[in-house]
Amino acid sequence: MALSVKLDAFEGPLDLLLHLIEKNKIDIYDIPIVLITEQYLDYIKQMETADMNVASEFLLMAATLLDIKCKMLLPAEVTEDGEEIDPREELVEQLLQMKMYKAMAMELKDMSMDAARVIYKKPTIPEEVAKYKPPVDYDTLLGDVNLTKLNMIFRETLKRREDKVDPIRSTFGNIEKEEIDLDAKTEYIKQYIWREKRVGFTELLEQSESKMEVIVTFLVVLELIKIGLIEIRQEKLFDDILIDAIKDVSEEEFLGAQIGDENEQREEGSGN
Amino acid sequence: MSREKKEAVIEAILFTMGDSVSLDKLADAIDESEETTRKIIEEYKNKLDNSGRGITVQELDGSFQMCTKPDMYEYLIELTKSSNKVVLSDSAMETLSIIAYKQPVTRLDIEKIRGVSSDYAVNRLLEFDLIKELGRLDAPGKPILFGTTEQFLRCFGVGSLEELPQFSQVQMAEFREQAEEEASVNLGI
Amino acid sequence: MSREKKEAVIEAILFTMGDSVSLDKLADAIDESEETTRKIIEEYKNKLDNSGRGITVQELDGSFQMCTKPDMYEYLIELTKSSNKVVLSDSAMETLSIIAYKQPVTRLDIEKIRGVSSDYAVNRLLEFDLIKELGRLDAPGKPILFGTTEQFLRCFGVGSLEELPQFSQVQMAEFREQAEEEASVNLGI
Repeated sequence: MALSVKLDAFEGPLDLLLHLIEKNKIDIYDIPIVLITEQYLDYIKQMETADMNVASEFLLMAATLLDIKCKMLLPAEVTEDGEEIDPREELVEQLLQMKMYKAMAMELKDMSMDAARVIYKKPTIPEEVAKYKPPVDYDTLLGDVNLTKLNMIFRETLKRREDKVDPIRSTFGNIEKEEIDLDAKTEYIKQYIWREKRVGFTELLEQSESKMEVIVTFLVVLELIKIGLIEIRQEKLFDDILIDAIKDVSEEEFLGAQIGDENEQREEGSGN
Repeated sequence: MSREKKEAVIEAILFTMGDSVSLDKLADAIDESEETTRKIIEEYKNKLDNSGRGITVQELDGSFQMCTKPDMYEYLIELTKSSNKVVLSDSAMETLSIIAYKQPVTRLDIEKIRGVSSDYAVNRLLEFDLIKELGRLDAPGKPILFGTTEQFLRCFGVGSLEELPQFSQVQMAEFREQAEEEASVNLGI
Repeated sequence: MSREKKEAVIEAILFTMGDSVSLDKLADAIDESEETTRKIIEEYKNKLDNSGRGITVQELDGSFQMCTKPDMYEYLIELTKSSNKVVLSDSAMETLSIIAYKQPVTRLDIEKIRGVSSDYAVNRLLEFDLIKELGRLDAPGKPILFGTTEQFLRCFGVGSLEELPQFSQVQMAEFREQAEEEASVNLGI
């Protein structure tokens, strides 16, 4: 069966599966697993993607389908209550959920179109009001803290500091922690890859002087894949992994990109 | 303060602030209980809605915000050029609907349903202030829990999450029926 | 468009813009002559003025702007007040206790005791006039020295700093012992 739709059109393996089911006009509850598996595998064969992340997701689904296919050939498993277990059950549940949220997404989209017809206004607070600073209400400000309590707070604060001084370990000599600056390392690796365009992973690792540095290098490479600056390939098993800078990323974007932004934001959010 | 004056104060505050104002603040301003304040607001909103006015009041999760009526849109759009239209990709919209209906959810929950990594969509939604972090789940890795924001309610024109269309068992059954009817080709397996 | 609708459109426009809108723009929007538009606006303004509403329309040199009525001022202020009902955070309170007992102190002194940066807390305390700058320490960087204010004494009902409850060397020694015991238990020694 020829399938001409491009893979890019699919968000992921479930999406593709739903498409096949809808295309064949099949009841989700009664998926002809053999046919669908064949079509699905056909699809994957056409995949011309070098992106291992994407490919692995589709392959995992293929494996699931084949697993179900096998189970259906064997005598049905039975639950404690003696009911037959349909091996498709879990997949059906997942597909239904996906279908349901797709439907909800359409509904939300409609709603957002209607809601966009309502217009709000920016605050127009009169200057006198905006500038007005009410007198501080010290009763509320200090709550129930009185002198005795203030003294207690002070003592507790001091005690906490004492607690932090570990009487045993504080007598040890200093142990220097090896510091590897993640940002500096990222900067270096980015520059290096940009300059060389293609770099072998081993080549990158050879520049590391400690185990920690190897780990950091590895993490940086993972992050760069995640934010879409590089892609990796391996010709065959045990070959060196080749790192390529993604072609359509500009120099500015490439060198300016930050990794780990998300984490920083999170930290800022939780501080006061 | 007369009842009329109270209504006037609420009107003035909602107009000035532009943004949503919580019920308790409004109640404080007119020195009334939240219950009475809510009644006054509802009455005021009714008046606006039933008398051919151009503005109305929208409830957003216990807060209130003044806005134009939807049928004013065509007259306004040219003048204001302001639009709160959300243009989201299908995958972001799917992710949003999962978060809206299943909140609080983790990234993993979303991924399990969609079958693909949804980091990009989640980040976009955070950027648009449609979702926010609600805290962390008490599980290994302490994953972040996400939920929808007030901006979400505004963008979809609902006053609270309860007003979202519900996905009923009936609908699920309909889905099934439809699918069965559609199954015109017997694939014989 | 009905007369009522025209008024509604003008209301919606003035509301959305917040700023002043020129007569010709308003006339354009409702597709009327400037003369008629002015009449509609005046009628609308009369309605607002004579019915105990919180907002009105003001003419500004041939433009019109929606605004709150002057007698709403005090209630708007009230709203800013209610948003200022703040309580000092625990960390600000800790910082205050350190400053009270160890003054004059620098930011660095406070940080050393608390083990965390205390800039935010210090700034809050300054803002509330509970602490003040006493001068600068004669040390590299000339760090500012902080101490408590008269307002601080007023708040805690004492006439001078000598009246603050003191604690003895004995107590300090006890703390140290406790800490040592706890630490050795933790290490299993």
